[in-house]
Amino acid sequence: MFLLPGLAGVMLFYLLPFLEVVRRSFLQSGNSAFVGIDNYRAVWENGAFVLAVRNTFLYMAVGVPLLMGSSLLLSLLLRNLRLRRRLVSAMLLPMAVPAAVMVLTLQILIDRQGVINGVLTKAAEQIMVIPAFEAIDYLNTEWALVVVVCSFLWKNTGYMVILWLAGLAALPKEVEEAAQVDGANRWQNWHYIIRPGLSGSFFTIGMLSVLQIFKSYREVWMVAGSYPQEHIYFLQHLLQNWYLKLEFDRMAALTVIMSLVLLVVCLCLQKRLEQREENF
Amino acid sequence: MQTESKKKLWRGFALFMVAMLIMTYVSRMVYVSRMPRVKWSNPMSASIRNKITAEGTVEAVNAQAVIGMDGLLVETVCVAAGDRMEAGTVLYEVNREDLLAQLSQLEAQEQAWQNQEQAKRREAATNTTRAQEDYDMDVIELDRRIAEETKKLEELMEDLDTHMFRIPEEDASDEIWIAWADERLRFDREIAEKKRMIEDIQLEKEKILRQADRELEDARRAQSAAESGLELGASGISQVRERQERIALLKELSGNEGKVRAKSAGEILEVMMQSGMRMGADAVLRYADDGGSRIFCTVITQEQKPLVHTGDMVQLTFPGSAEEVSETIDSIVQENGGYTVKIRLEPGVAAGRFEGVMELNATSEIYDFVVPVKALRNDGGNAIYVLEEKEGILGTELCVRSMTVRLLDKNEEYAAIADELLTGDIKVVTECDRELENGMAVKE
Amino acid sequence: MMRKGRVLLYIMMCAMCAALWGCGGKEEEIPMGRYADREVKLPPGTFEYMHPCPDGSYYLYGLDTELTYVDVQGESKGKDRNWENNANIHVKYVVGVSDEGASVFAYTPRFWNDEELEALWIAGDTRYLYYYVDEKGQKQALEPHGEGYEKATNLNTFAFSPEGELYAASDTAVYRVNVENGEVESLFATQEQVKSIVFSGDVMLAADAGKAYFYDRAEGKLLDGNSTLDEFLSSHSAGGLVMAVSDRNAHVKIMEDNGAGDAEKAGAPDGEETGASGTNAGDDSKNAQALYMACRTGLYRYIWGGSVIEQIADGQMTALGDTQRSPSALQVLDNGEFRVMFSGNYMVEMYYDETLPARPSKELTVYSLEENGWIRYAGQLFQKEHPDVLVRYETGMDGDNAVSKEDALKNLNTRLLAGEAPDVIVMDHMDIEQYAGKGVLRELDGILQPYLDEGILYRNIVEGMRMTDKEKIYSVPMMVYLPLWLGEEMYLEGEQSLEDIVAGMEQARQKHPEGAILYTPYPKDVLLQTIPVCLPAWTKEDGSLDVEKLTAYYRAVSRMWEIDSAGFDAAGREAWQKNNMEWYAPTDMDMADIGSNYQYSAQQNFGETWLQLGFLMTPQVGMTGIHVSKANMAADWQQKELDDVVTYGAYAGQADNVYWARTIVGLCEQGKEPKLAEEYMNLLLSDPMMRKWWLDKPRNHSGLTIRKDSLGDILDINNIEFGQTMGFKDPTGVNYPDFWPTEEEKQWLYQMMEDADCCYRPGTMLEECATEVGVRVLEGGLTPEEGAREVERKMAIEMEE
Amino acid sequence: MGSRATVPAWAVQAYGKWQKRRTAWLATGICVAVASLICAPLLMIPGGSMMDGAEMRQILSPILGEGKGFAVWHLIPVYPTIGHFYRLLIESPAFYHLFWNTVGMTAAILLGQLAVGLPSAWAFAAFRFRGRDFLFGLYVVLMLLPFQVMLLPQYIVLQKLHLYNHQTAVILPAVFSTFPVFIMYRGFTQIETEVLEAARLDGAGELQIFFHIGLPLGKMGIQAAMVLSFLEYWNLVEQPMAFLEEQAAWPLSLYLPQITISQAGVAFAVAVMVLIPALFVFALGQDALEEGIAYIGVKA
Repeated sequence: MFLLPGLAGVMLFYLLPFLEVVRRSFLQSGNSAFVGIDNYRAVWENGAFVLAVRNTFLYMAVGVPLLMGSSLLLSLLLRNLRLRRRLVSAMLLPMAVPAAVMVLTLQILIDRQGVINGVLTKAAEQIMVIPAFEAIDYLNTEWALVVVVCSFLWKNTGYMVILWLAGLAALPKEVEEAAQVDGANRWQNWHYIIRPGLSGSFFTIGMLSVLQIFKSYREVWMVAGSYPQEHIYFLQHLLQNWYLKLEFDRMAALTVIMSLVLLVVCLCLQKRLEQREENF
Repeated sequence: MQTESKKKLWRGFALFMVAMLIMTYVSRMVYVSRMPRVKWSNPMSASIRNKITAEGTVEAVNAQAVIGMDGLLVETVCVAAGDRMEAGTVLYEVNREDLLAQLSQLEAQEQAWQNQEQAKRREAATNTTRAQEDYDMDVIELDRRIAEETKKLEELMEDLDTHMFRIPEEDASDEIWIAWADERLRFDREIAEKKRMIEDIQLEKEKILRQADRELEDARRAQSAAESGLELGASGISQVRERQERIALLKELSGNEGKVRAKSAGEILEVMMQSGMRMGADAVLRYADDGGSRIFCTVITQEQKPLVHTGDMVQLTFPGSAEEVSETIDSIVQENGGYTVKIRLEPGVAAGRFEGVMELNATSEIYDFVVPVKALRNDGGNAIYVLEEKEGILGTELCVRSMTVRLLDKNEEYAAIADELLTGDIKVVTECDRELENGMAVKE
Repeated sequence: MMRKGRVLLYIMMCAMCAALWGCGGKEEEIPMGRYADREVKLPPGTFEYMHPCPDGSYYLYGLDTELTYVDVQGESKGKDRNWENNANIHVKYVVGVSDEGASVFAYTPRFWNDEELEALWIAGDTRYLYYYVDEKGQKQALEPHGEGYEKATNLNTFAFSPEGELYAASDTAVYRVNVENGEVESLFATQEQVKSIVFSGDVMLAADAGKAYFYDRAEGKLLDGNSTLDEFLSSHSAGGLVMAVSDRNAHVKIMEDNGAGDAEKAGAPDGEETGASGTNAGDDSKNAQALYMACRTGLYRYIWGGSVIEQIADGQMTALGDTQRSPSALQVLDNGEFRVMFSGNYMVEMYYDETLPARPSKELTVYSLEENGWIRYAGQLFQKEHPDVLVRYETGMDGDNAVSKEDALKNLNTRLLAGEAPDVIVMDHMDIEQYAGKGVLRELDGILQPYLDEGILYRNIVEGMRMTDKEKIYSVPMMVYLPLWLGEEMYLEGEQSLEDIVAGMEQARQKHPEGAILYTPYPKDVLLQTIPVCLPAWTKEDGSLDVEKLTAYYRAVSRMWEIDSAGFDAAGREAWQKNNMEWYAPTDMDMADIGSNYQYSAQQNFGETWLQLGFLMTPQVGMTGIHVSKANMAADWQQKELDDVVTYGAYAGQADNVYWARTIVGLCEQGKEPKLAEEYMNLLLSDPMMRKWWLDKPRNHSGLTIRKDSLGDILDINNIEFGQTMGFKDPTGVNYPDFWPTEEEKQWLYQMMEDADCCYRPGTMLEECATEVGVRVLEGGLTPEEGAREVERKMAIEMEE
Repeated sequence: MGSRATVPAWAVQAYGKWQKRRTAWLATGICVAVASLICAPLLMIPGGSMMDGAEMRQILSPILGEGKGFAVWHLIPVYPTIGHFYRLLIESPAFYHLFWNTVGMTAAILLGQLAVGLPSAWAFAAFRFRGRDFLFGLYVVLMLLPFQVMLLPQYIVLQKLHLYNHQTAVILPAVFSTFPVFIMYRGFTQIETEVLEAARLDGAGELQIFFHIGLPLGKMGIQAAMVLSFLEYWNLVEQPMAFLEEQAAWPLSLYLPQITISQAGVAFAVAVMVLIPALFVFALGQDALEEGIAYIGVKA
């Protein structure tokens, strides 16, 4: 009853379109002929797909834990600070910056002749007395992924801190206090009280991190274009390029694969979490 | 503390939003006030009254010449081609010494000739008188003889009469009769003879008189010839005449101090002498007489051509004179890249003018789309701005769009344009209070 | 609870689906019924106006045509009440006719040369003369006079009331005119010239371009205005607006502007579809007192006192919308039909046809990534030629706000995939092979065949567009550019290959160790100038990248750049760039146009010798541009020791006979109006359209038309249309003819066109990639080999996809 | 235990306090450092917004491929100018138009999400029905689906609903987005099921429970969701670009979606103007968040 209005809208604007995607994944893009699983096969056998999946996984494998870890750490630190609000606001700011401006800022910083290289060169010359610091072409070398991850962290840390803080705030303070009174140390406190209390949030924030990874694509694209350095060629690039090439059929197939994977992961995670919660 | 800062925040936020709202209006106002204001009109269907102005030249149809004073030395030329001359304008001066020398020489010749002529005339007169005298004497002589014979005749007649009265009696003898008769016969013979004599004399008189008369006449003729100089022959006479005329001319000239003056008004077209030159008998100066007629010539461009037709009424003015005439175009001829228009002017018109300006008020055909010429711009082509509605960020706005058009015709005020897309209800921007650019938002 | 939830869920889903398809179903159905028109055959003569009589008969009259009566049966009874065609009359301006056939009109005397008239004309006094012909044909001069009437006033509009009274309007007032003695009585002042007058009972409604005036003839006073009508008039009067009432004798209360009941009554049909309310028009006209108005945008009905004016016929779909004509009279017939007279001897009857769809069923959509004036123009022209078709021209990337090309393409693809393909796509900067391969584009062989058979188009250019894998032509460029270089004869002459140019540059560098040779400070420019002639050679038969060729290319251009850079130090180049920065910086789409760059080439050249690579774009301006350029160079370079005469020629890169295709048009397979799209294509390929080639100047770069005769026309100096448009023929215009291409040059150009068979289409992935990497190669970041490999790597991903 | 006994109680206390304070200081230090690191690049924005075009061009010329060396950035412009702000705030009514569009759209979306997402989240949290897990998983997956894939089918749906090219085309899908449901759900799960059971046993209606227990307890989740949603939609680019053809309906994020160097100054100014309301929202949102937490604390 509470769900219905929302569900109706979700169906209309998300599920129905998604079903359309599923349908199209079995059709040929030009003439809508039924081609069975040809599209899936085409995706599976695609070299670019392999590359993109690898990159995306790498990105996620690096980005998500880093983001979650760093933001959790920060939120734990922030939790009882008086400056909390200001600091969190400050950390949130990158999210509010228009993408275009953010991209411009990034470009200024990380260009081969950009500010960072400039600073590093100068630092190398003056402080470390290393005569020739080779300027790094961040976007056109292996550094690209580092750059992408860094900017991802930069932009999303505040976001995640908010979520962690919300989760932390929901923890019953008395338990913690009681534990402290009982002389539990920091680690014990974390291990026995905070961590279990956050396990729900853990799932949420993990998912949202993945979501943010997907969303960070636009900036990557704006900085590096449709065909970036091969380490930052993600599934989104593939999708986008397929879209531009009218290969909606493959795109749909890829989406279905992706969502299936996601659904499975998601359900498993949820199951586990719930089991744990129940156990706890 | 907490609530207070919160209140402050809310207040700040509200303040910011209000400021944004106010600024919204401010920027709108600024935007609108900076928007060019335009006026527009629909293109009209109209004809264009085109004022075609062309400068041209005035040429005289026939030029006149001033004949040089043959053999005279030009001292100074006082005019140049293109000069205006009035009657009495000094055209040139001749060398007066030369002139006087020539004059005196001529006069001497004339004098000599006169003297000779007089002698001839006197002789002829004497001859005539003599012939007359001969004639008169012959007449007198013959008349006397005639009178003599006539007297004798009358005497004979009287004798006869008397004889007749002495007619014998009837019975007179035959001898008497015969004697009488014989007598009478003698008388008759004598009378007849006398009459014949008189006739002879009269014939002779006639003959003599005729001859005398002829002689007299000859003498007279000779005299008159002498007096009139007939005996010089045609060339001789003209020579004399010429000389006399020349003398008169030279005299007049010297009286004018050697200045040759124009006889009528006109303009000098060509001067063919220079000082120090001895003139021949040909023209030294050509001029257009004011009384003659002229032709106005001008060249119009290809664009003007369609508006100008033979027979069109044009206004002609001539710089420097107040004259203004209406004439019709006589001919339009295509000549190297342009069209030469010729207009023959009435005699006396445009006297003394070399340049003229033709003005033609040509009314074109009716064009479908005529806009004020202000609406026309040139940006590498002829274009107009048309008013359109544009969907922009601020919703529907009026904006101007540049439209390239063909220019068919224009005058100072209006321009006729053409383009496949033109329609009668297109809004053509005619006025704006600042420079427009394609796509610029404007207000009416 | 759970079960209930699930059932509900299913119900919801079903409902959603139903709603969705229901929605779709509704969308399909176009409401039927709208007003259509049929032309009325008019009696011989040239008629401009019509006077409707209440019984359905009407009078026709024109400026110089006799009054003709057409009775209810539609039979013309001409000339029974005629007026004298006075030889002394030059133009009859305005005429009014009464129901009985009395008429009044204004004229100007014929004698144009009459000095007096001329003087009047010059003085702006174009006063009309008037006369009146009564119903029996008795003519008498009418000399308006009276208080409040100035002699100089012109009466432009006349109307007889049902009783036969004559009303007239000048541009400042409305008068009542006594036809017997010409006495004029000023009734009320108006803001503008009243254009139409109608009578409804005692009330006379006079309308100018922005206001409606109601005058009570019985009371003799001006009544309150009506804001609804005023608003309508001010927005619809352009191009002529005519009015008629359904019943002239009914005295209605017009003024009740705020009558709530009326407003409601009139408001109801407003919300409905146009067609639906149109159905009622006939019935309503019998019982409701209404004012009808016809103008360009359509036929409107206003129920007296209401607050809405409803459109009952759309101008776009009837003869009313014809922009060449304007309505001059409207007659309301008893059967709900209307007669509309147009100036220009044209009359239609508008009738309600239930079988016609209410909206224009035909819509031709034209799409291009960037605004293209030529295509826009063609759309407008097409719409003018097909009044029933609405041409929508859509551009993906708007000039003001930079929607990126990818985003624009994404939106286009969305539409294509959703089955809402435009009918015509301008394929510039799009991947034609991709779209053709996906079956988006229609093959054009059939359409183009007649053109090719008759030799109208350059076959080689059209054939250059043949797709390799499908062996069909899917798109055709309307214009092309040809590669051209401009430089000193000593180093280069005639046709050149890229190697020759490099060699020429070496030579020049040896002779002049200092100064720039190439004509740009930007490495990107060098690429832009050379990639087009090389790019087509980089793809192997199987579609893969020919790395060797690419490496060779990078070697050649980096050598060029090296040679050029040897002439001055980095600081010099930087200074040059700084100089240029303000108003010239290369962008993706910018390209070196030899013809139009000449203005600043002279000022900006940095060294003693120079070379310019570019493309010939606008034929005559381009060619003349070269001449002007040559002249400028020669003049400007004298002090800089120009070695030899400046000359120019074609150049080839790794590919020969390259042409740069632009305004590439393709038709969509899925387009909704294939026939119209075909016609549109034919319009594009027609000579009149091609002659407008100069409209195609997104950045002032139009090309050489692929239609042979049009190209000839364009290069014809006497082409009056071009001359008039470009201002050549205008005395104030620039005097180009001095630099016009010579006959020899024209032939050379035609020959180049004949030879060009290798198509370069900008905007491919490969090009973007090669340019991006190329800049790095030229700047020394990469070696040519590395660069080529980098491109290969990126392209490999693309190929894989 | 014994060792502890040797230390006087006050010392232990003092040490504990000191340790606490030290930790606090340390934590503050770290957080401030991180926050400033995060904000550092943003400091370029105000500087950029007041930087003269020529200066910017000059210092960035290496990036533009027009010079050697490295780009630098002046945090405080050498030639500061308010020209960009003047151009933006005084001369560009379009900016305001889009600004209000954004404000309106964001507000509508947030309100809609509250109205729709809140009950959904509650439903997921408070009721256990069949398929709940699957449905929830679906929600998550739908949330994660990249927009590119959804673009086409959403377009078709919107087209069918006659919403295309209308602001609702952006608002409606956003309102029904599963993202806030997901976050708010997390907030509600903190509520112990026993509390609900107890309330139900007490005969409280579902609505009552929702309003009296759910809402107050889930408040921070709601707040977080709102702040995050705000962030999300305040700078929405892709949806409006795809669904809004008419420029008049665009949000501010499309004002300058791509920046050329000549526009950079104005773009920075736009960024500043965009950041200001965002700051307010953060502060106010957090305020509310605090309050909510405090409220919960009191209740609990």
